[in-house]
Formats: sequence, C-alpha cells, structure tokens
Amino acid sequence: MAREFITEVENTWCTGCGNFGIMNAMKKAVGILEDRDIPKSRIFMTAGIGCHAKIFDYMSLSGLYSIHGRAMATAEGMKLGNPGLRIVAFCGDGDALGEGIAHMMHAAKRNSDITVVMHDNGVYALTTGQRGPTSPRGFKGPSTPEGNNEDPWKPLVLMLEAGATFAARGYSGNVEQLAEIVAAAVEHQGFSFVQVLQPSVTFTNYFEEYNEIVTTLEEGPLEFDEALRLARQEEPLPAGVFYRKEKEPYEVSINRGRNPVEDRMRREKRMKAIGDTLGG
Amino acid sequence: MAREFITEVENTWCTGCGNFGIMNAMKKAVGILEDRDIPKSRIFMTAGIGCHAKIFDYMSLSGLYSIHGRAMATAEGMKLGNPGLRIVAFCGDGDALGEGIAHMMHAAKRNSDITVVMHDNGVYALTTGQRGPTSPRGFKGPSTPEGNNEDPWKPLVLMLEAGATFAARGYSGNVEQLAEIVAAAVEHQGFSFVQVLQPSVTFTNYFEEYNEIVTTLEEGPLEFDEALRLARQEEPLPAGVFYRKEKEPYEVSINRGRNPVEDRMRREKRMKAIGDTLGG
Amino acid sequence: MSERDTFSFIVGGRAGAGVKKAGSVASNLFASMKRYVFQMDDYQSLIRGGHNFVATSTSLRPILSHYMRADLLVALDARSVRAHREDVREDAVLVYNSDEVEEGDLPDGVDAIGVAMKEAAKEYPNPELRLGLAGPTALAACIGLSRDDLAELIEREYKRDLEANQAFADAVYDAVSEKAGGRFELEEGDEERPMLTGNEAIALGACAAGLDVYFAYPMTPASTILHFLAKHGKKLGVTAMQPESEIAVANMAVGAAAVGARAMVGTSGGGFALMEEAFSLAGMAEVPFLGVLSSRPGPSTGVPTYTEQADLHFALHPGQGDIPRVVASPGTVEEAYILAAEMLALVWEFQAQGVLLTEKHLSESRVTAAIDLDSAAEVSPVMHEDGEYKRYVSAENGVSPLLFPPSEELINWTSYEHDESGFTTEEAGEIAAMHDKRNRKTEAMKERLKGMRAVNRHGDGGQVIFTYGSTTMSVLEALKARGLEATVVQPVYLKPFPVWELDEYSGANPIVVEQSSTGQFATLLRYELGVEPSKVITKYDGRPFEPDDLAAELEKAIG
Amino acid sequence: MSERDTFSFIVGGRAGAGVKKAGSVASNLFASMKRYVFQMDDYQSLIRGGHNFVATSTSLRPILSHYMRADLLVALDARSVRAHREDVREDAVLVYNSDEVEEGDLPDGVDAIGVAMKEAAKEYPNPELRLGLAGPTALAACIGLSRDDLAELIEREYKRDLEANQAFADAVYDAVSEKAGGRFELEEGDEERPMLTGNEAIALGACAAGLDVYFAYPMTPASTILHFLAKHGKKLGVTAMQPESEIAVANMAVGAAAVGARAMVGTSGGGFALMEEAFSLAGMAEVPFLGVLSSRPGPSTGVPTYTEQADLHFALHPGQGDIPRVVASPGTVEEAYILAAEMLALVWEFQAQGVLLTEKHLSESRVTAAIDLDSAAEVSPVMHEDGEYKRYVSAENGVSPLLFPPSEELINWTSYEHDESGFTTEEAGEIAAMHDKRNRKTEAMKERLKGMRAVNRHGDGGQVIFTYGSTTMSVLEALKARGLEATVVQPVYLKPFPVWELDEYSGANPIVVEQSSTGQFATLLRYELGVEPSKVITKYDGRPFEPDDLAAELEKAIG
Ligand SMILES: Cc1ncc(C[n+]2csc(CCOP(=O)(O)OP(=O)(O)O)c2C)c(N)n1
Ligand SMILES: Cc1ncc(C[n+]2csc(CCOP(=O)(O)OP(=O)(O)O)c2C)c(N)n1
Ligand code: SF4
Ligand code: SF4
Ligand SMILES: [Mg+2]
Ligand SMILES: [Mg+2]
Repeated sequence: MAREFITEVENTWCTGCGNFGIMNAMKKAVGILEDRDIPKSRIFMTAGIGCHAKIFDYMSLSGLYSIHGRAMATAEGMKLGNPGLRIVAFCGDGDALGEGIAHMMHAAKRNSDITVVMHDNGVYALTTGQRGPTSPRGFKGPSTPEGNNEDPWKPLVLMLEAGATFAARGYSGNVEQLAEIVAAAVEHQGFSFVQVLQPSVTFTNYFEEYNEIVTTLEEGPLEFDEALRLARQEEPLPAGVFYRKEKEPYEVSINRGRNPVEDRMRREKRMKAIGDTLGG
Repeated sequence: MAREFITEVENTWCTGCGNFGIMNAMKKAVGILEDRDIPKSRIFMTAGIGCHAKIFDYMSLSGLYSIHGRAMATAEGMKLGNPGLRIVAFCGDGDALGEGIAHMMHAAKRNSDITVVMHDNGVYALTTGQRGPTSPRGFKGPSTPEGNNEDPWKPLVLMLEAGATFAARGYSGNVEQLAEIVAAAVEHQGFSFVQVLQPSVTFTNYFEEYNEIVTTLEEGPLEFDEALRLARQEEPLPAGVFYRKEKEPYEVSINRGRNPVEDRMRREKRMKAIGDTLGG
Repeated sequence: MSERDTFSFIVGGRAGAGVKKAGSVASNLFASMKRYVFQMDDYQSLIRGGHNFVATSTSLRPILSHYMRADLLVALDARSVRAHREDVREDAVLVYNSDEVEEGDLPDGVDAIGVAMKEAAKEYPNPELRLGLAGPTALAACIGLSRDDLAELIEREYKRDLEANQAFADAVYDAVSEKAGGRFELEEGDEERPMLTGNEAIALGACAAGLDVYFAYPMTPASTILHFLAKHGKKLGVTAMQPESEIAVANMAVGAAAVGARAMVGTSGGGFALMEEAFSLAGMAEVPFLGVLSSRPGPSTGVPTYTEQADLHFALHPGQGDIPRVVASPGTVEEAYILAAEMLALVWEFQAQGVLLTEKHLSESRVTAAIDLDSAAEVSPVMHEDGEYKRYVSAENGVSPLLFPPSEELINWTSYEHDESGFTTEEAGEIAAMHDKRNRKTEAMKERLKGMRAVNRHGDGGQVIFTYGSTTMSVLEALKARGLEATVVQPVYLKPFPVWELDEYSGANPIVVEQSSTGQFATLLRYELGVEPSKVITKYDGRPFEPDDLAAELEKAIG
Repeated sequence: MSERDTFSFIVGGRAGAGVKKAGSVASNLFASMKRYVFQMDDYQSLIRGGHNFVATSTSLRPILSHYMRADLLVALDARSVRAHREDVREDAVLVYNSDEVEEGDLPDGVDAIGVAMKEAAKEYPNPELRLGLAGPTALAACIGLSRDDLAELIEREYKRDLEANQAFADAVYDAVSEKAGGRFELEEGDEERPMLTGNEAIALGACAAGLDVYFAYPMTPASTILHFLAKHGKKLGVTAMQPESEIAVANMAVGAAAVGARAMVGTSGGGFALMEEAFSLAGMAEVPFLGVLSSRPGPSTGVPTYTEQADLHFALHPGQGDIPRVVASPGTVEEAYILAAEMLALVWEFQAQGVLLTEKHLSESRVTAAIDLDSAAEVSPVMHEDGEYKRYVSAENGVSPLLFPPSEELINWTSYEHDESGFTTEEAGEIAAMHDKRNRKTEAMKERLKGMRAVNRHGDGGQVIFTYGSTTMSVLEALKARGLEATVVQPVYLKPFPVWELDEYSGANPIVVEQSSTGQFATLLRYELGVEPSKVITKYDGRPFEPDDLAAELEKAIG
C-alpha cells in the first residue's frame, strides 16, 4: 500500500526547528536506501522521548516509540530479535548521553548493528530547556538559572572511544549531505553513530553560528587518530563521515548466525532438544 | 577511640586475591593522608557490590556500603552533602563500567570531587565469573561458554575522555606505589580515577602476566595527549599517575561555596526566607 | 442549588503565544482584588503550537477548582474558539482574534467581540509571542478596570517591549470596552493572599522543615519543584541539582543523607520506577529518604502534561523486600506545604522511606493560599550522644540513633543484611532480628500517626464520600457548587493506612471519587476497610474533574 | 507420626572444597537408585572459604524438601562439625576430616569416623579443591556400594585427576567401611528420573513454549537461568545474552518482542526494580513481556544467596499506571516448567505483562522431577490477517492482532497514549477509550484463567492451610513427615487473584505459612478474600522451612 512518507499527524515542532531538516533528510535517506536494495519495509525505527522523538509520529516508518534514554537498548533488542531488519534509533542529546548513556556506550562497544541518529540541540527541549550533556558551561536553563556548572561533552569523541565502527556528523541545515550520511550509516553493518547538529530555535538557536562554522568533511572516512583529532575540534565543525571500520556485528556472533524469529525451531524439534538436555 | 585498621569481620577473599593488596595499600594511604593533615575521620567511603566491595566490611573506615553500580552516585551525594569530607568509592569493573557507567562518566564530566578506586579484575567475580566490560574477547564464563563476543574497554581512556582531572593506574601487586597513588587521588580536588589491576586468582589469575608487563610510570603526570596515548598501550602496562589537572570541583560551584550540613540556616532565618519568597 | 458565587475566565491559544502568562496575570489580578483564585493550566507536551488554555476561577470564598464554563473566554486563535464553544455560559463574553477566527465558528448566544489581534500586534518583532496580553486586557476591560490601572498592571507584568505592549493593550481594551466594558462586577475581597502552585508549596514545606539538598531530573509534572528550588535556592539555603538520571538522583540522595544532609527528590512515574532500587537500599540501610511522586496519565510516557491517579498501588509498594515506609498525599496546596514538612520530619525521625504522592492537578494548579508558614514541622532526628557507636543498635522502637562524619567512631551504613554494627551477616538469628527491628519502626510510625491527624473529614451530613489527593479539591468544590451536603473523608496518609481513624466506615457503602480507570483507591479501601462502595466515580481522560459535572454525577449517585 | 521414610545426607565444608559438587553427586547416586531426591544447597555470598553445605534427602515416595537432621554427615572442616552438631540424628554416622577437627568438638551419641582427609588429598596440586569427594565416597561406603561401583561413579563424576581421585576415595572408603560399611540400607525405587533445579525447569518450560531470546544480567538466585540457556542455547535454539544492566535487559526484551521474538528476562529484586519502567512501557505499548523474579532476603542487597518471600507486593505492582498484568508463582519444580510455558503463552495471547515470581529455594533446589514435557503450552498470538493494519485496533476483548516487520503496513508500537493506529494522542476521549481497551484485557485474562487451574488444592481434610511458591513444598513435606491431615490451598496465580476458585474460603480462618517477616501473603489473602488467619507461620532468617520443625509448628497451630 502506497503511503505518504509524512503522516497526517499534526506537526508541533516550532517553526524553523532543526528537526524538520532531519526528517527531510530521513525521507531522502529512505529513498537512497531503496535504491540500494534496502526496502522501507525492512527499516524499523525507535525513538526516545523529547522534541526529537516526535519524528516517530511524523514519519510513516514502522517501529516502537520507546521511552526516555532507552531507544538504544530497544534498538539492540530489535536487531537481535530479527537481524534481517535495519534498525534506526532517533535520540536526543539528553536521551543518548544523559539518561541513556550506558546503552550508547555499550552498544558501541559490542558493535551492535544499529544506527543511532542523535538530534543534538544541546538542551532538554521538550521539558522546557534544562541543560543537557552537550550544553555549554554557563548555559542558563530553568534548572541552572545561575548557569550550567559542567563542561559539555563531544559526542563523537565518546562514541569513537567506546568502539563505534561508524561515526559521522551531520547538520540539519544541510539536508542533502545529512541524507547521504544517514543512508551510509544505515547501510553500515555495525554500530553507526550520527551526531546531528540540530538547533532548537526556541532554546539554542545556533543556526547563524553553525552556518558560519560548519564545514564539509570531504576526505572522510579517516584513520581513527585523525577522526578523533577532528572530533575534538571546536571550530570549524566539519560534517561528514569521520570514521568507518568493518567488524563483525554483535548480532551475528551472539545469535550464532541464526535469525531468532525466522529460524525458529518447530515444536517437535524443540521438545526433542529439551528431552535431550534433560537426559544428558 | 583507637581501632585497628582491619576489622574483626571474617575475611572471605580467596587466598592470594588481588583485593588484599588494595586493602593494604589503602591502609598505608590513610597513614600518608593523616601525615598530610587529612584525618581518617574525614574520609568517608562507599562501595558497590562484588568481591571488591567486601573491603567495606574489612576496613575500619566509616561510610555506606552501597548497591551494585551506584557507589559513584552515592559518593557524589556524600560530597555534595558535606564537601568537608573526602569521599572514596571502591568499585568493581562490572560495577563501574557495566551497571554504573553512567555515573562514572558523568562524575568525571562534572569533576565531582570524589575518588573512585576501580578493582579491575576483568570479571564479575562474586557472581561466579561472568564476562565484564574489561574481559577480553573470547573470555569463557558461565554466561559466555562459547567465548565473550565483545572487545574490552580501556578504562583510563574512557575516564580521560569523560573529563577526569586525575587518572592513574595502580597494581595490587605493588602495594607501596598503589598507596601513594591512592593518597594522591584522595588529595586531589576533583574527580580522581584509579584503575587497579587486580587479578582474581580464581577467575582471572593474571599475576604472572602482570608481573611481566606492568611497569612503573616514573614521569607522570603527563600532558593529556601523552596520557591518552599511554592509556591505550597494551604492553607494557605502566602504573602511575597518568594525568592531573586543576579545576574547580563541581561541589564548590553547585553549593555556591556553602557546606549544606555545616552552614544550615537556623529556622527563623529559613522561615523569613520562605516568607520573602512567597511574598515576592 | 446555590447562587453562583464564582467567576471564570479562560484564555486559550497556541503554545508560545503567552497563554500561560496571560492566565497567571489574570489570576494575579483577581488576587490583587483580595479574592480567592484557582488557576488550572491545560497544556500539551510541546513547546510551540497546538492548543493551550488556562482556566482561572475566582470567588469571595475559598475556591478549590477552576470552572470550565467561562464568563469570559479570550480566544487567541480559531482552535480555541472551537475547543471551548461548549465552555461558555449563556451570558458570557467571548473575545476572539478576528484575524484568525471565522464568524461562522462563533457559538450562538454569547456576546462575541472580534479584535484584530494579529494586526494590533504587528509592532512586535515576534507578534505571536505577545498575543497573550489580550487575555488580561480583555478581562480588565470587562471588569471595569481603568485604563490607568491597566497600564500599571502591564508595567508590572509585561515589562519587556513595554511601549508596544501598551499600544497592543490599548487596541484590545478599546474594542472590548466598547461592547462589554465593566460587564462583570467583581467585588473586592477581604485580604490579599499569595498565589502558589502545589509544587511550590511542596518545595517551601520541605524548606521549612530544613531541606538541605534537592536532587531531580526533569520530568513533568514534577519539574517545577526543581526549577523553583534552583531559582530560589540561594535565598532559601538549598542546593538544587540535576544529575544524569533518576537513578543518580535517588542514589545521590542516599549518599547525601548518610552524611547528614536532609535530601529530597522528585519525579513522575517513569522516574520513580527507576528510583525503586535506591528506595530499597534506603530501607535496608535505614536512610531517611523522601521522594515526591507527581502523577500523570500512564502507563509509561502516557500523557505527560495531564493528570491521573493511577500510581497509587505502585507508590505503595516501591522496592524489593519488607520496608517500613510512609506514603501520603495532600488534598490541597496548603496541605502540600504542611505535608512536605511533616513527611521530611517523619522520615528523619524514623529513618524511614517516604513517598509524597501527588498529581499534576495539584502540582501545577496555582491558587491563593493562606498558609501558616510557621506551622511546618522541623526535622530533628535522634542523635547518638556518646560512647561506642553502633549504627543499627537494637532499640525498642527500632530507631537507632544517628551519627554523622566526621567522627572518631565507626559509622557503617549498609545495603547488606547486617549486625548491630553494620557489618554484613548471613547468620540466621541476626537476619531475623534485623527484620524485627525494622518492623518495629513501622509499629512506632503507626503510633506516631495516631497522635496526628492522618485523615481529613470535611462537612458532616448524609452520604459518605471517600476521595484523596487532588481529587479532594474537585469533590469539595463540586459539593459547594450545588450546595450538596455530604461527609467527605480524605485519608491523607495511605501507608500505614490509618484504619484507626476509619473504623466507623468499615462495612459502609460510600461513594468513591478518584482519577484512575481501575478504581485503585476504591480497591485500597476494599482492602483496608472492607468497604463496598455504592458507586465509584472515576475519570481517566487526563483532565481533572469539573465541579459542575462532578456535582451532577454526585447528585445522581446520592440519589 | 508415620514411620520415617526418608534418608538425609549432609556434606559441609569451605566454599571451594567441592561441597556443591559432592552434594550433587550424592543426589545423582540416589537418583540412579531410582529414588526420589530433594537437594538444597546452602552457600554464602563468597567464592572461597566460609561455610557451605548441601543437604540432600531421598525417599521412595516423591519428596518435597531436604531434611536437616542427617543420617550421614560428612564434615570437611571443623566449622562443619560445629555448624551441624545439632543436625545429626541419634543413630547418625559422622565422617569428619580428622586433620582439622578436634575430637572434643564431636557431638555425643553419634558414630564418628575420623578420616585424615588432608593427608589423603596431598597428591593433588590443590588439595583443598578435592576434599568434597569424601562426601559421595563416605555415602557409598555407608550404603554398601561396592568398591567397583564407586570407582565407576568416580570415573563418571570426577574425571579430572582421576587417578588421584581414586586413591583419595580409597582411603576414605576404607576408613568408613571399616566402621560403618553398609550401615544404611537404601532400597531401589521404581524408575530413574532426571534431576533438575527450579531455574532449569523455568528455562526449559519457556523453551517448550517457544522462547527465542533470553536477556539477563547476573544476579543470584536467577543467574543460573542465564547460565543454563547460554550453555544449552545452541541445542535449544535460544539466544542468551548478558547486556550492561537490567535496564538494558528489559528494554532489549521489549525491542525483541516488537519484531516478533519471544523474549524472557530474569533477575532478583534489585534488578527487577530497575526493570519496572520498561514493564510500564510494555504495558502501554502492549508488548508481551515475561520477567522471572527470583527472590532472596531483602530489602536491597540483603542476603544474596538465601531465600525469602518478601517481594510479593512489589511483584504485584510493578510500573506506573494501570497495567493489565499476570503474576504467578510455582510451588514445585514440575510446576515451574509448566508455569513458565503457560505464562509465556499467556503474555503473548494477551500482549500482557507477566511476572513469574519464585524464590531461591525453588530456583536453586535440585530434585528428581517427573515432567510431562509435552504438556507445556505453546505461544500462539493473534495475528493480523490482511487489510489495513492498526496496531491498537479496538477489540472486544482488548486484544488487537499483531503484525511484525517486514511488512508494507505501518506498525506503530508506542509508549505514549495513542489512537488505534498508534499515533500519540492527548485527546480526552481517546485517552479514556484506550484505558478501557487495556482494561478489557484484564477481564479477558480473568475469563481465561477461569478455564484453567489457577489454584492447587492438596489433600482434603480438616484444617485449611494457605501457602504459595516454594513454601508449598515445605508445607506438603511437613504434613507428610508427621502424617498430618490438612487441606493445603496454594494459589498459583496471584494476579488476577483467582477469587472465583476460592469463594468457599472467604471468612475462613486458615493457617497461613510463608517466608516474609510482615506476612505479605497473609495480607494479600486478607485483601482479596477477607480471611482472618488463625495463625500466620512465618520464617525470615533466609533459610527455608525444615519439615520436621514446620510440622511441629503446624501441629501446635492445628491444636
Ligand atoms: C525516566 C524519564 N525521565 C524523564 C523524562 C522526561 N523527559 C522527557 S524528554 C526529556 C529530555 C529531552 O531531552 P533530549 O533527549 O535532548 O530531547 P529534545 O527534547 O531536546 O529533543 C526528559 C528529561 C521521561 N520521559 N522519562
Ligand atoms: C541491580 C543488581 N544487579 C545485579 C547484582 C548482582 N551482582 C552482584 S556483584 C555483581 C558484579 C560484580 O562484578 P564486579 O563489579 O566486577 O565486582 P567483583 O566481584 O569482580 O569484584 C553483580 C552483577 C546486584 N547486586 N544488583
Ligand atoms: S523547542 Fe526546540 S527542539 Fe523543540 S520543537 Fe521547538 S525548536 Fe525544535
Ligand atoms: S573470586 Fe577472585 S576477586 Fe573474588 S575473592 Fe576470589 S580471587 Fe578475589
Ligand atoms: Mg536535546
Ligand atoms: Mg570485577
């Protein structure tokens, strides 16, 4: 059944929000992937909770709208359950590096074959603008009216160190490039991380600043050390694929090459195996 | 009241366990700290759950025996509640990098003024030897009889990248050096991380190997890049203080320089402040 | 039915149009007229767009709910007209944004006044943001506030872009005055009272009792406790901190309490679920622990900015194992202040674990409150005096004295089962003895509650109605709205459940009113009192009860 | 009192001395004699040292508990003699390690046989590790097993260092045979039965129903489900995975189920607390979710390797909000198999959330079990057939058909309140309607349970005794031990609580037997049935009931 890519759900993102760029890029990415023989029906998504996560309702892609901080774990479960699918998790910076950082780090470590698209607006937007893991020191939000007391993280640095085999940065202001990046991330077999610079026009309207300092990384993917060096850089902020490495995805080895839902044993065989196990 | 440093609780560590070395070092470290005007009464400890954590019962130091994975958060709460104390958290590798990694990363990020001593035996020992975040690929334990499907992390790398302002490696086989390291870590004002190579004679008896490859880092602390380079190195494994940096501890700024328990307002003043707040 | 003694104002528009602010200013205006006010904010989980409204009602008598039937409705956009067509009284005034609303959309029989708001707001750099000002301005005109008084109000409440604000307000004021100037006469009341929300009351109550530190991770509808304490912490002597997760929140609170800091945490259901492990830790270690759980419709993410009471049994049983605990829920904003203080004092007195259960409807509603600030309880734990210290020394009431570092004594708090000194034990006799010690605290708490008022009884006549939490306000206001007589029984403490105050009702057939789809409160009453409700009135669509509607239901149920 | 028809063997020593293995080998020996066996491992939370023991009892009839009064006690160290001085029968044989035990420590009136075990084990590279072999060897000698049969047994069970093992065993065999050779005559039974633990039964039951993936983080006493499935997963077609935390575990299970994989998770109290948020997510999203909660004494870390039943109410109310759920607890190892299958099938049939509640005493006890493997239920969810798909289409029984990717249809699972298609809603009518739909599932589950056996009744005579979970075994064995008559009522399903099967007991005054300090099960019975127990027999020292001791208590209570 042909469906529009954008559902009829009322869109409540603020006018000009960077999330629109991400959704447009995702639409294009799905097209690119279809051309590369990855049909839309095999893409299954999940999302955290936040402004970013509303993308779940707005796009006509199947999946499970998860809870704050857990989309990465949800995604891993999906991939493990049916390794024949391509799993994309849309996460916020609060989601992915705050509440859910444990899952992010470990998904990267085990090279789980999922794609994490992190909408990095440097703020907990939906909950009215509190500081998050990528907010600058001094950031004033309702929980830090006197200024954020922490230094921000650089997400790409953490993900590279944690073991991501695909690490990239996109910018919601550059939809074409972002689409290519996301498509490559989904295609990559192993843990793919895409940090998307996503200004929140309401809380962190960095569009002007980004338009000045975001550049295009032409020569990526790079060697690990070079990727890391660039990931640390604060200005300019290159967007592109920083790093990519081939490595057996976790779901292949843990499932011993099987697909749990497709290769399920029939009852008789199962009962026999149980009998054998009990006997032996 | 004078007490023995070692309590009368029956010690149930396996003979030869690396945890003994850590406890001995801690005893010496407390002595060193007393000489540096940090009295034992101002040291308050906490621990996760695991073989490592039994140190809580065995040492005559005050504190709270926390739960698996949370000792870092417990420690941060202690420091925030009374910044006049020195807080030491004894953690396992499973504790600190598995269940509790979110707290580790964020404590380092915000430069919370606590010391984390991580007993790194590369295994979930107390729960009978399952793989952990620092277990090598292929490691066979009861949950991975066919071999661990993940690559191990290098704890110092993660902690340096997360923002630790003190990062060191000790070896339970070198008690003297470890004592100096731990003392320096406790003295340091800011987040201190000490990875202790701690062979589990039962599950990961790496003593012989370590005795060959663990070297002494004479020239530490190093510049960040150099510290990181060395933290990645697999052989030899230098022990010493890799990195140290001065930076205002989180608890100073978040408490606006106050000590919550020592500078508590008297009731009248409090009631007046409440009245003012309501009025204005 | 009694003469209507309330006046209701609704302002609606898109998020980001200053609706909330408009409602608050209107409320403040009522309060400045020495009247009682109840303000309910209805907003969606979004930052811009959608449909938000504020309903604020006022009376010369204490008022415990907003009314949805408005005397004055200000609609900043077309959707607000559609959403509230049914919410206007026959004699109401409707002020609408004629730049957006089609005349055909207007409800019949009301006095509709179109104002070209968009046009009037075009002076602003971002006109949308200022539409809200039309709300208080229309109100001012309708209640006959002079142009000068309005100017003063705007100067006080809408400082930024003052000149443009005045110009915009003038346009609205003129249009409204022309048709409905001074339409409503609102008498002055007797006394000006401060306005505050339930969350503010909880924050202040805890401060009054001696709160030192507040840990929280943002989660609607509890977030504003964090915001409030972050903003006023300096003055109040409180540190407010937002860590990486609710798990960190809860465990930090445990750590802070272990060094003597009076800590509190706050969250909603999902965050509370994550805190349960720490709650259990506090139970074993006997760490004073107070968590505020402000409910929204669940399960899971549910409907984040709306109200429900479906976390009751969840709140009664957090954490594995046998844990002495206290759970209570305030019925009004005033009670929220008193109860937060009382519970902080209780958890410190008994080294117990407490849940202050509330709901969005109380947390975020803003009311005129007459609080006797000084009546708040004060934390004062039993402290170790001298001699050898044993953290868990056996005590008749189960409460072992506290000692905090720095000290030469050994202080051992622990999550493991332990002996009196706090050392781990696996010995059968010691395990059982420590269970007994902790259970004695439950008994002691019961005795303590017997000396307090654990149940509120409102009115006395005829039909017994059981309710609790924020629904108490709805029930009381509904009875008042229709002048119905009834006895409203509201258990404030839910664990230990104050059966001793409720003996007379066992075997009764009360009406139960609550906001959960499965009747969780009715179940609790069946369990604890063996009552068989004659009728359980539930509402679980995210909205609080509306007093007129509830009154009709009650009337039917009373028969 | 009936003639004693059981034989009990205890072997004790330090952790790391092969005690557990010794107990298992003894049990296997009994099983190979076609007898029934019940083996209880008592061990501390440590890897070496301390004091461990295994009590294994055998009978020609089904036996449901170990007995602590031993016929043969093998003490590998001095502490074992001290710990079990009271645990030997008058006519018992005590074989002890004379290299460690002082003669003065020996209990009076038993036949004590010293063997210089340390000396005999000195051939080994690590002698301590092999002391345990003395256990089965002494047993073999006492029950008159020939030297050849023993050699065969050792070859089967103690392969490593076989020669040294044989030499060591010879020394023990000779010493024991000399004084007590063939002392006990144990008849052969009728049939050889497999031995398995409760956790193994749960794992296999779930596999039988069609388990695809098992997620777990190590936590005693649930860990061995993970170990068992990791070990046998290849053969059974199951993937077993250990992620970074229980939070990951639960959320991975949700993700896996959303693509159609039948997932299960397992943990103990602290880990279960961390899973509650995901449980609530599953509730809203209607994701089939089955969690095994194996209890140990709490609260918090508590006593990790011992048993308790204090998580009952905690298990009944996980997660915020109104959630349709099913909670059940097996009474025996056989039932654990059946129930695990049944619950996996149920949560898939109703897209519900389930807790299989058990305790260390069932999880880790090892018994001869006669299981009809094929009687296990099979997962078979209602699947979407064709046409447009709506994940949450309204259905009379609340159950909307499932559809899994890949599909051209849009499949929307969600944690938010939603419309039939799974899109977020904040609309009042839709919110209420979805609550109603989910609540209809609860009603449908009740109807389903009414067609099943949700309560076990054992025996019928006189006094009614209520019990549940692993305590069922203790109660039944206690009654058997003394030949007491009673009706034992054991609700297997605890939520929905099967009142329909228990009507006849409302108002009864049963004896209640359980392992919690506050009588949580008695409270549940009061709540659900209005019964007022005549006596609540509780035990909360971490140890399971001992049948002789419990029988004495029961006798007193029955009067
Ligand atoms: C357990 C839990 N805690 C807190 C929340 C409240 N909450 C919803 S979204 C959010 C953070 C949003 O920040 P981010 O992930 O950066 O998303 P954004 O809105 O910025 O896109 C929080 C804290 C929640 N839903 N669940
Ligand atoms: C929430 C929770 N999950 C699981 C456990 C069980 N558990 C106890 S210790 C431990 C891991 C121990 O590993 P590590 O931290 O490395 O300590 P070690 O024993 O190796 O010193 C686990 C999983 C627990 N106590 N709590
Ligand atoms: S608040 Fe920020 S992130 Fe959220 S929709 Fe508006 S602009 Fe986008
Ligand atoms: S198991 Fe390993 S870590 Fe634990 S006490 Fe023994 S040697 Fe030490
Ligand atoms: Mg964000
Ligand atoms: Mg370890």
